[in-house]
Amino acid sequence: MAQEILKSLKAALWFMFLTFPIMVIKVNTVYKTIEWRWMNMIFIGVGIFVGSFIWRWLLNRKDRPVAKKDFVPVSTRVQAYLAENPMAKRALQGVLLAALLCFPIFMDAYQINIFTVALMYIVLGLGLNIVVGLAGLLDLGYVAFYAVGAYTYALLNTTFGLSFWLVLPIGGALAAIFGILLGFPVLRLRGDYLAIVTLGFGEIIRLVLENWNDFSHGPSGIAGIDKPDFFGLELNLNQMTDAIYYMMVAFTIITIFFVGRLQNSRIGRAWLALREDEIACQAMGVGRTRTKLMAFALGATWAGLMGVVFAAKTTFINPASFTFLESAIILSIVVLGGMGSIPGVILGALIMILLPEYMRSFSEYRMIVFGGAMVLMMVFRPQGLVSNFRRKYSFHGVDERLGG
Amino acid sequence: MENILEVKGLTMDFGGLRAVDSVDLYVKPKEIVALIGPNGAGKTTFFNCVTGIYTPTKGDILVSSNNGSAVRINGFKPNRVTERGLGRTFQNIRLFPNMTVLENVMIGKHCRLSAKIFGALFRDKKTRAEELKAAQECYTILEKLGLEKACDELASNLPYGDQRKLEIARALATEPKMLLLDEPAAGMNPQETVELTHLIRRIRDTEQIAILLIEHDMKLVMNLSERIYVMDHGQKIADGTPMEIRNNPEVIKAYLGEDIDA
Amino acid sequence: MDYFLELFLGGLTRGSIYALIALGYTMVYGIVQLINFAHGEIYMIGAFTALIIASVLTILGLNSIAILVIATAAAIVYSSAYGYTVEKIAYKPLRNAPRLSPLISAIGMSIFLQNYVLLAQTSDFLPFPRLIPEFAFMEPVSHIFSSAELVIVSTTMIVMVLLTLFIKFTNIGKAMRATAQDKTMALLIGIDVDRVISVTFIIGSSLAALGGVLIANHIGQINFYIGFIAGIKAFTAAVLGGIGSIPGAVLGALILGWTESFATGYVSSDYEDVFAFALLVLILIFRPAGLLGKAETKKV
Amino acid sequence: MKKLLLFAVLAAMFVFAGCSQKPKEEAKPAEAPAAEAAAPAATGDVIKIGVAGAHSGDLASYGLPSVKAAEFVVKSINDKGGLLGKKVELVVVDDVCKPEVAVSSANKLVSEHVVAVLGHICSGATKAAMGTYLAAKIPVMSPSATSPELTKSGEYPNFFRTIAPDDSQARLEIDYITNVLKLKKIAIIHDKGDYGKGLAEFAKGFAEADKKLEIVLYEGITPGAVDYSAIVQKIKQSGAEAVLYGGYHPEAAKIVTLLAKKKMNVKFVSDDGVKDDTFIKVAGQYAEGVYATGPKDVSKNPLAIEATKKHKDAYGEDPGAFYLNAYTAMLAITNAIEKAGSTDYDKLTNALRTEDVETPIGKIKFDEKGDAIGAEFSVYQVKNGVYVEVQ
Repeated sequence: MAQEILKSLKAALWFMFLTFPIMVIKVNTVYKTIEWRWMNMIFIGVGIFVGSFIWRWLLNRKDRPVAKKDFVPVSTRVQAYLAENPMAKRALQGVLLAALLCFPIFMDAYQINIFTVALMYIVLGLGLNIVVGLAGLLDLGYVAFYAVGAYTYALLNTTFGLSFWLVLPIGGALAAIFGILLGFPVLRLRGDYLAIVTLGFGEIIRLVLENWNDFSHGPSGIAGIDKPDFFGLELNLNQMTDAIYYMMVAFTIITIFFVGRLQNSRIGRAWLALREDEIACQAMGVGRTRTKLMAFALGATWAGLMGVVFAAKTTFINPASFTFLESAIILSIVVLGGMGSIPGVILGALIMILLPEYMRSFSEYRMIVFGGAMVLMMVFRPQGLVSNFRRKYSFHGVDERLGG
Repeated sequence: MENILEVKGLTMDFGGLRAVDSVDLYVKPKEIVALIGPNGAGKTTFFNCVTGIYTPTKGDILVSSNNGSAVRINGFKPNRVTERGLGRTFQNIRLFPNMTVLENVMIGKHCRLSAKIFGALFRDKKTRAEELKAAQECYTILEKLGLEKACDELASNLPYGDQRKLEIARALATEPKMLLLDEPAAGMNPQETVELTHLIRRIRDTEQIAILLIEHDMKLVMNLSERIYVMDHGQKIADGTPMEIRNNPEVIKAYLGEDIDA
Repeated sequence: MDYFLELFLGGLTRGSIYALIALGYTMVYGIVQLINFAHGEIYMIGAFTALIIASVLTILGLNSIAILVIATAAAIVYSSAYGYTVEKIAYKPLRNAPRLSPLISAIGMSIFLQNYVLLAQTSDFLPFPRLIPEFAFMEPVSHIFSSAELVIVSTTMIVMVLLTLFIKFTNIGKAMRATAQDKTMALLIGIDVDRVISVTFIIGSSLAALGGVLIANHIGQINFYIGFIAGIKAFTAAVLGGIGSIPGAVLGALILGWTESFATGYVSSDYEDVFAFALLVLILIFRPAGLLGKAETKKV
Repeated sequence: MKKLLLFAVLAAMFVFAGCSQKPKEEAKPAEAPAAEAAAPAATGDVIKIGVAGAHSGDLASYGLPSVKAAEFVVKSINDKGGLLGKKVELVVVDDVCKPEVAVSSANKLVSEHVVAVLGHICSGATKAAMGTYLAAKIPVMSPSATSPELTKSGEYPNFFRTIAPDDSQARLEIDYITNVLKLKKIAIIHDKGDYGKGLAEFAKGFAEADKKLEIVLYEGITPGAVDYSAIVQKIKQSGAEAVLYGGYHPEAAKIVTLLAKKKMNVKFVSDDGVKDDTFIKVAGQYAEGVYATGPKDVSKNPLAIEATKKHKDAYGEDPGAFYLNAYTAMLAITNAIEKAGSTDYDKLTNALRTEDVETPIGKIKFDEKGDAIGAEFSVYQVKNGVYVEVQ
């Protein structure tokens, strides 16, 4: 115990030293005055002293070798249970769906809007999950495809007056084409090189949008984009918010459905295998280029579709919405939730989007908490919240399962 | 072409180093052929050239196609080589550890299936039938190798010997005309090695395919193979029946210090 | 010709600053295969520490050479301490985690540190005192190449040489190379891998701090956000040169600096960054390991 | 699974149909906006005013001062017993200057039943959020969104601002260079941002229309880059007699410093983003002689002195960007509520357009489009380390 206290004491002292210039001294270079904020140092000292106990306790808990083999994470157990009990699964799906559908009845426009955004990020996360989680290609420029979709709708709508539903597939297709264009040159690169090239690609797209005024209206963006049209109905703002929400619910369900199917298809297996061992995968007859391009194109498609929705929802877009931070947030959703796991990505998106949103009351402390939480999450649960759960085949009932 | 695989003057250079030096080799249908030699002789490099992981510097690799004509596969990507009917395993096991055993085998089936994205998304009748057939065929392969009980396990949870077997199962799923096994018995105990010998022979008999294997376990090699090639320092130094190889002075010299009768 | 020369020297200065930051990236990557996204923030913290210490000392009335030395030393000490602590908190517990986890942790750390400085200090740009004196002998050419620029370029070159020697000849340098090649093997032959990694972070952070002080002095102002762009550019430079290679990082940084400078001078600064990234993409396509990186032989 | 999908779609349709009934019932009060927007606030004990802008991230320094300004104004009002007999309460939301976040923020403010909004800070975010406010009949007053479209397009009838739009600034700059400085060749440089590039585009348009100035260089620079020597060389090469810079002070300070170090004799004319004391502190001696346009001099306005003093007393430093504009906006809003005697949208906007109010930037009211009458620009020059009004 004494040793523990000593450790914490050391940590506290170290951090008091570390934060000294930045936390304690505040210089006003204009009036040449120095403000000494010694209270901050005391807060840091006490905070770290207490915090380091918790830190070590959590680390120990994580590393404890308690029969690691037999230990099945809760998330896996839940998933296994649901896989074995289709009735329970249906029931859960039904409850969730009912909750989603009834949500707007009890909530105000603000809540609905936040939830719509969260749903959009779920779809974006699932799209990126194809690229990163399934195919194992680290893409740091995913937001570029989102931008492609958004600008496709914004430009086609404001110049040619094309409707949302018409542009939706165009946006998706165009993003897919961009995905392939990016994919071709970078496929030979391995992990981290791919990451930096995709990051560069994302930045290039944003810079072009910023600089090419004649095409994209530059940094001042495009205003007055039409909201989506629903069967020609005249909707007021509240109704429109609800309508977009329901559209996103449908979108999300369709995406979950499709991604789930992709994951357990011939192509999905090939992606997983490619992620696990590229050479062995090729030697087993899986075409690397084709498979990777397919992942890029499909991932991009979802980003493109969401881009169109985004432009229609906000009615105004500018390049500021498509920065690297955005890519980083979507990537965090995938990693935080658990790579390759659909429930994981959903959970990740809800946490990453709703938490900062409801932390608005912290206002300026929002981002620091966000950054810190990302670090802590990774330290204590690096594999993400939900572990990937592989589908099982049972050979007496194989027909029913595969057909389902 | 009468032979299933014919390699002529295969040479592979890495920078200034010549790892394989004009090696000739052929394999006839349904034949079990071994490729032996001391460590660093260039055996695995030879395998990698044949299976498309490296593009050889010189020489020809010919594979007989379905209509009997020879196809030169130099510089083909590994997956194209596999499509041509050469399935392989790896010296250091390269399974897909986080996929189930069955899924591992189904990857082998990949190039024999045709489902596309739309098939995957909408899962039409054809796709479903194809998936079902593939799953069942893979299950059958697992049964043949005695791995069917583990079919839902993650590959990484299998014991070592079973992982080796799984690699063979996966290669079989590619529906090969010839199987290339890179040290299949490495790390196995004598009992397992004996089982493996039977297994390989059984595969040849039931599947009617040729087998080319690299192995250090001389007992297995001598028991199993019909012909043997010996490599040293990148060159082929001998070939012939097990009996001929056993008595070849060059081979004995190359293996000096190693007990080839073990 | 003058125009060309001026652009060349401008690119050289810019490249030298990228190089100081890129060295940290490349060393860390070489040893733990991690894109340390928080490295740009370490550089920013170095600049901030120097600014704070320098301002305090100015108010206390020390002479400018003493201030320069003390502020730089403080920046190096504190940046190293931050680098060391960041590694211990955000990366060390993740050493055996899936490959992407440390990356996310790094991005989180980067956001955290930015906002930490924003909250503890200010969001405004702060004027950075001019600490590097104008040398008399530079006067005739100062309109194309200033004293500060000379200091930046020569510091980078000296640092590169020293670092190369350090890694080649000292024991810890050798241990670093061994760890970079094979961590498990290094551990088996008795190298304290944790210590090697710590030292790598400390050295990388000190270089970033040096870069922070020099650049802050050159451009005269800093805020909490300067680390982000500099960090991305430096990382691009490191990849360009072949990540893991020290001369590669410097070469990549210089090429990046020149590309940007000449692109601005002869084409348009509108697309300066586009040129930089396009260059990166092209080089990686034709030389996937970067300019001086060793091509990986696939082991099968 | 197929059944599930079908069920989902059907259920969505059904509930959607059901829900579209719900807002229809609400549509009645929506037609009578007073009842919907103002009723909850009017019946409560407080009047809520929203403050929206970037309060974190790289643009926080432009948003945070407006929060402080709003707090000071509200404090003094509440100390005097409040507005219409009620306490005033602020609802502060952070939009990080991103359009999509601005929409969420706007929704948040609407759901909190604010009667007016001070914000947003960036033009882009403002444009994105305006639709939501318009539907809820909430007047919005920005201290800093200068995009001319916001007022001139007529699409945002509920928008007001206490800062002059970009085009008037650009006009002034071009006129000054042509008529007062009497120069012929200019280089227009901008920071690729919404504000800087917008301004540069206007300046370019005016110069081309006037045909009196030759634009020898028109380029954007990257904010935050470590070095600008290449662009400075290019300015030198172009033979420009003056640089017209659209953007903010950090980059301007770097460029001015480099221009001086390269011993180049060109005039530097810039905008309100540069007319900031930090610019002079950062650029030091090199700032001498720089021209910048900015709101007309208010340093002798007693309200401005009072507002600045409050900030210095509370925070020990000078207020940041757009502080006085935000202070002005807050006074204008509260004054209009007072004069209108209600928080009703029509009465409020009417009061804003008709009632003069004394503010730190002078006596103002708003024109039909929402621009402040009385908020005009002048040209300043740095002399002996301070901005002095010239002209």
